[in-house]
Amino acid sequence: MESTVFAARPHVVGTENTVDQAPAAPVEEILTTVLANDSINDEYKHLIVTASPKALTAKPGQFFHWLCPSPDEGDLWLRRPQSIYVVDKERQRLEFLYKCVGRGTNGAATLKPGDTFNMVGPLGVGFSMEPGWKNVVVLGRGVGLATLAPISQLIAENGIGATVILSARSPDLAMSGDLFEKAGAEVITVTDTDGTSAVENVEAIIEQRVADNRADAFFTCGSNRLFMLMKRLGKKHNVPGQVAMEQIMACGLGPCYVCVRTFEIDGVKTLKRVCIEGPVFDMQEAMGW
Amino acid sequence: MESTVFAARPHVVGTENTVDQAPAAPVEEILTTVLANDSINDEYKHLIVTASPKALTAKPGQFFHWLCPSPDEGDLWLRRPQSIYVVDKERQRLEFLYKCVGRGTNGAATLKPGDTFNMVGPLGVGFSMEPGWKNVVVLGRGVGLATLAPISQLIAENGIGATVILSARSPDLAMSGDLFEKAGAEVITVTDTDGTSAVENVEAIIEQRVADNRADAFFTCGSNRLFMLMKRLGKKHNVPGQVAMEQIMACGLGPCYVCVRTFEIDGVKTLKRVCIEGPVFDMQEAMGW
Amino acid sequence: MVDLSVKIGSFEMTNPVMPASGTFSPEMEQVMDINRLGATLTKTISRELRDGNPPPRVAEVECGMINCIGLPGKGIEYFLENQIPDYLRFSPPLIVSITSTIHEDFAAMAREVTVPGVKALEINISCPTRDPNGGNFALHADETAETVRLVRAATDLPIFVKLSPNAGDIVSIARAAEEAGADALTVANTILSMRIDTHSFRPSLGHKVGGMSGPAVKPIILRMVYQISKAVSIPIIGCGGIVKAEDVVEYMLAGASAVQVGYASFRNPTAMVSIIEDLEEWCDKRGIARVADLTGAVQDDMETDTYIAAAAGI
Amino acid sequence: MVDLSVKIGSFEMTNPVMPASGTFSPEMEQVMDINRLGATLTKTISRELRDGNPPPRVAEVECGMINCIGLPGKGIEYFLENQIPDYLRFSPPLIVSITSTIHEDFAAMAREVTVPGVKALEINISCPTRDPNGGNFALHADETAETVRLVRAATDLPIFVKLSPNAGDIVSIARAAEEAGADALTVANTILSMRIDTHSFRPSLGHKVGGMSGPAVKPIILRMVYQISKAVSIPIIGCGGIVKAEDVVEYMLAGASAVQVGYASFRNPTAMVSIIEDLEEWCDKRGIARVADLTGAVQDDMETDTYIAAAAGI
Ligand SMILES: Cc1cc2nc3c(=O)[nH]c(=O)nc-3n(C[C@H](O)[C@H](O)[C@H](O)COP(=O)(O)OP(=O)(O)OC[C@H]3O[C@@H](n4cnc5c(N)ncnc54)[C@H](O)[C@@H]3O)c2cc1C
Ligand SMILES: Cc1cc2nc3c(=O)[nH]c(=O)nc-3n(C[C@H](O)[C@H](O)[C@H](O)COP(=O)(O)OP(=O)(O)OC[C@H]3O[C@@H](n4cnc5c(N)ncnc54)[C@H](O)[C@@H]3O)c2cc1C
Ligand SMILES: Cc1cc2nc3c(=O)[nH]c(=O)nc-3n(C[C@H](O)[C@H](O)[C@H](O)COP(=O)(O)O)c2cc1C
Ligand SMILES: Cc1cc2nc3c(=O)[nH]c(=O)nc-3n(C[C@H](O)[C@H](O)[C@H](O)COP(=O)(O)O)c2cc1C
Ligand code: FES
Ligand code: FES
Repeated sequence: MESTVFAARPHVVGTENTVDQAPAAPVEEILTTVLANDSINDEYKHLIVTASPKALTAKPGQFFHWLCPSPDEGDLWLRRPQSIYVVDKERQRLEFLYKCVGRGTNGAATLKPGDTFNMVGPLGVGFSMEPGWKNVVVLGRGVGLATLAPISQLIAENGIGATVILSARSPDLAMSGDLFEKAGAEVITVTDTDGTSAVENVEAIIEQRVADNRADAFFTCGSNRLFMLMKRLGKKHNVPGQVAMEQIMACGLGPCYVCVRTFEIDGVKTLKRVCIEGPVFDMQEAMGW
Repeated sequence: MESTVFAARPHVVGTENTVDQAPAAPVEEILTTVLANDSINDEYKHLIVTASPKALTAKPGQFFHWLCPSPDEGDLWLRRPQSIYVVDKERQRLEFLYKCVGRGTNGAATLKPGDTFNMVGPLGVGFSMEPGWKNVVVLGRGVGLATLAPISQLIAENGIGATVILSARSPDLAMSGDLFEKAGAEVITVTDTDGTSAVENVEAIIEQRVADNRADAFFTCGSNRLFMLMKRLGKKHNVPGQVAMEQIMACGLGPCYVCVRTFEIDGVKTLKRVCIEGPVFDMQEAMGW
Repeated sequence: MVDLSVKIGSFEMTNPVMPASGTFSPEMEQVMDINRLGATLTKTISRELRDGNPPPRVAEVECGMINCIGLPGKGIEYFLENQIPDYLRFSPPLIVSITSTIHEDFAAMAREVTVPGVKALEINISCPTRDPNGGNFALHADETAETVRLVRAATDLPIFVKLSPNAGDIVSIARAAEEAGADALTVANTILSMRIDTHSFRPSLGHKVGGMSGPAVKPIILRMVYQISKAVSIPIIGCGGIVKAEDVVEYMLAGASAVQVGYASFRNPTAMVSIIEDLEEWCDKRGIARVADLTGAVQDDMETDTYIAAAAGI
Repeated sequence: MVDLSVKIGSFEMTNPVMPASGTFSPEMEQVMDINRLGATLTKTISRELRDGNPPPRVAEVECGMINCIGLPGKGIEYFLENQIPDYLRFSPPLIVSITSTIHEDFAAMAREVTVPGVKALEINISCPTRDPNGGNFALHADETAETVRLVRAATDLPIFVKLSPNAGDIVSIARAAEEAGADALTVANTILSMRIDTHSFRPSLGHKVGGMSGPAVKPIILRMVYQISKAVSIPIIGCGGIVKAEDVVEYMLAGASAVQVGYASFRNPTAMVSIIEDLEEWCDKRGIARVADLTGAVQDDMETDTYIAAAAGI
């Protein structure tokens, strides 16, 4: 019998007889095993998978490229990027928080414990903390909360204080708070339900932190409106910032130029690739989306 | 979410909310449930599935068109024809005997009890017994033994005697003998191993039946060489005959003209479609393959 | 209540779904209710008895199939006498597909099949599985125009011209057909393709090459429908790779007034009926009262500045 | 021991697998051992800095993808200074892909990129995602010939001409390229295609249309390789939908001397290495000592009589 669709023996780590062909390469295609894939609210699922040593080198803000199973009878051929939520080095696990929006993510939602799940990673440039930063402000909304979550690992490791503003439609969608609280951060949840998520309110909170000298850097993801706010405040107060961006992808590795976003550097517009030059970018250079 | 490949609700009998759109139509697409799918020797598997009332109207020599699962990562889009081996009206089951030769059949081989299996049928023109026939000779080889097997049901129902010659490479490949024996037929197994399958030997057996007036009709399937022999003897002794033929198919229903075979009628060559004008044809008109 | 009816010029259908030529016959009543269809359409008829190409006549490929049937048929006389009455047992309006390798004969055939019960003609000038240069007029604008002009003069029936995706500039062929008097364009026939069996080293088809159909060709044909709908004002019938209701929607958005389904029926013999029902449900959910309103409704006023588009939401 | 080496004219490769232009960069070293490849091939270079088309730049379709990247790049100067050295860190011979909308500039670019380390040029006259009529010379035999003639005069490097599957008669374009001095033909670029989002009613691509690649196009491109190999005597590089070793075999049987892989690397980033290893194993099992022997080895002496073929075994 002839295999009809794929290379019979892709160099996927986790398959039988896999020889790591490029041990020096930082990225690999791995077959993970699903440990859990539970709904945490109406929109999001929490995936936990086993990880290879290379996968465990993933840094906050980096992402993995998922080969999602099909939710219907058709194959999915392109991968879907998902940023890392938790890197659990101790238990050798990766965790993701994802929203079911289309075919890929709805396919991922069908995964059950024990299933194998193919992903490529870790990919991209993640968040970074500069020596000297004592307190940072983290602002996220929606799916951005998943991407920002591993910043909690960064601040814990670096002994940095943080104000974390979680914006959400309703309290049950304000995810990742627990991770930040465990890392010692002050977590403020603002919601549409009680009106606290209004830009003015969020602006006031951030201004207060700047006034209190507790804003050495800004981090944001998930809402263009909030990004614009933080960019403005960062510019106003000269606070450096980082933003994690999204774009539709193909290769995830740099060659294809599918995932470009517009940036403005010294007044000159330029395109950068989210997959390899990001997904985390300088907040003042990013143009929003 | 949008389904990407197939009609979201095909009118497949066995799916939820199925309304039979064409109750008068003799053929339907059904989701069967696999009850068993065991290897009976190195090459053949025996599939037993649940059947709908329409499927149970299948006659000997008719076939079903299987939508095989994929044995590799690629979809199978065309169906594969498989003739009916046993129609078990009492237990409402269909049985098939199939050889694993390519992607479709190797895909079918992956089916496990409890799996659903989509097939269309019953299709085509089967074997028929004419009133007045008292004794017939059945000659088959290889996969043809599966196709000929339900003749055992026909002879039992019609109280007809039969000599059944099963030709095979080795004794373990001589399938269907039990079914014919139960139907009261005389079963003669000839094999390559002991040399009894040689044409001369088979010819002698048939000639003997003709001489004994125990050959009112001939039936064959599965070997061009044996078909040629029977056709010659049929012509010589003026014995009517039926042969079940194969051809690669697409629609299985008549419109596409993929499955044509050559026939000669009164010296004029013509093409006939195996799926709807056969698969069982007049032995003297068929040209072999 | 969704109004599924559509018109291809003066040709009226209760819904936009009809079979593609060569993939349908009254024999489908074995498995389906043919009266559910928007129209019926015959296998392409030639004047003479034709055997077609040597088997194997089909090869499975990723997301589709290649066929090299080669337009077999019993000829026009047999067709008029036996097959037309067979089709007329069903209520949907009947379209007859004809072909020839000679322009004048095309017109003569059109005249001969203009008989009671036949409601439109499909002019197949695009079959890639016939002999090379055997009436594949749709590869050339002038040949296309000539055929259509002569056929136009020979019949009052609506003429649907079936184009070839193998043409380099299908838009110019479409324009030529329109100018010569076509009432609608069927876009399109199959794409010339090949498979080689890596076990036997032989072409998988008896004719070596054949025409590909199925979902694999949909993005190509859809692009052609879109391009052509910008260039002509006659209706378009989309055909290629339709296997579900959303595919019908996609073709209609691109500019098609109706669609043809071939391949899908091989996989699911009642696919056309399912697609019609799903289409109704799709429109219903979307609050679309008339499916005909989908025709050409694509919103294609895209941002053309790359910097602006690359700063926009996904 | 299988000899996997092949030659494209004077261009030697240790195995027949190289990346397709625009789907590969030295950045792939993040995940693979680039030195395993038969050759490296750059993204197509333009003279000027180009932004490319507005996003979204990719749309997933059944068995493939459509892209509308639009040949972005930092221009030839940046390329010569920064990118060539980056490619030359790896051992496989380097092919540089260039494009222009002006024949003379094409030649000038060829001259400029004829620098040490560059072992061959691929002349991209076939990108369907640039501006309309923007250098898509491969749609016309005369434009193809003119480009190749001028480039031929400008460099001594082997010239591989990348053809367009959107041409109506690709064989005549192939002949024109050969006569004008091409050393090999890359068959082929992507097929112009479209997808419309049935939720938003908008084209799925920012450029509305784009080029399809992936397994969906393989049967079409394979047919072109087969046709062209019968018509020209220069080597062919097969490109389109290769995702496994058997696909390489199929292309070589049809007449290709080497192949390019694009899409497969998006799905499995080490696909090319897997394909090379599987190809070796495939040849080994088959007792094929030299993979180069597969080129053109298709057995296509088919029975042409339908009655005889329809009486033959399957
Ligand atoms: C670096 C990066 C990290 C991400 N991390 C997360 C995460 O942690 N959790 C999470 O829920 N989502 C994350 N996303 C978004 C996630 O990739 C998309 O939701 C997913 O690809 C949609 O795939 P789909 O097949 O389900 O949807 P599709 O059916 O393909 O599309 C549904 C919608 O999602 C949009 N979409 C498609 N691809 C992308 C994409 N690559 N990025 C953003 N939107 C897309 C489509 O335009 C459409 O609006 C991330 C995206 C990027 C680029
Ligand atoms: C009416 C009919 C009844 C049949 N009944 C049986 C049966 O009871 N048991 C059984 O084992 N087989 C039967 N066959 C043969 C069976 O259909 C093929 O073995 C099967 O289609 C091969 O599919 P595949 O995908 O496994 O092989 P492929 O990979 O498609 O091909 C493998 C080999 O099988 C041949 N083949 C492909 N399609 C067909 C076909 N439709 N008919 C014959 N050969 C084909 C190919 O040419 C090739 O040589 C029957 C065929 C017909 C036409
Ligand atoms: C088996 C087969 C036979 C065909 N015969 C004809 C034909 O006789 N006349 C014609 O115009 N098109 C013919 N076609 C092309 C179809 O009408 C249609 O254009 C093509 O299959 C694309 O649609 P699909 O992807 O839905 O199958 C045939 C296609 C197939 C698969
Ligand atoms: C994202 C992407 C970018 C491409 N860019 C180029 C390019 O710059 N130059 C070129 O000649 N072809 C380009 N192509 C076409 C490929 O080189 C190749 O011809 C095509 O993808 C078919 O091969 P595949 O099916 O293996 O992907 C591109 C294809 C893709 C998918
Ligand atoms: S996805 Fe290919 S470059 Fe980013
Ligand atoms: S398989 Fe279509 S006519 Fe027989």
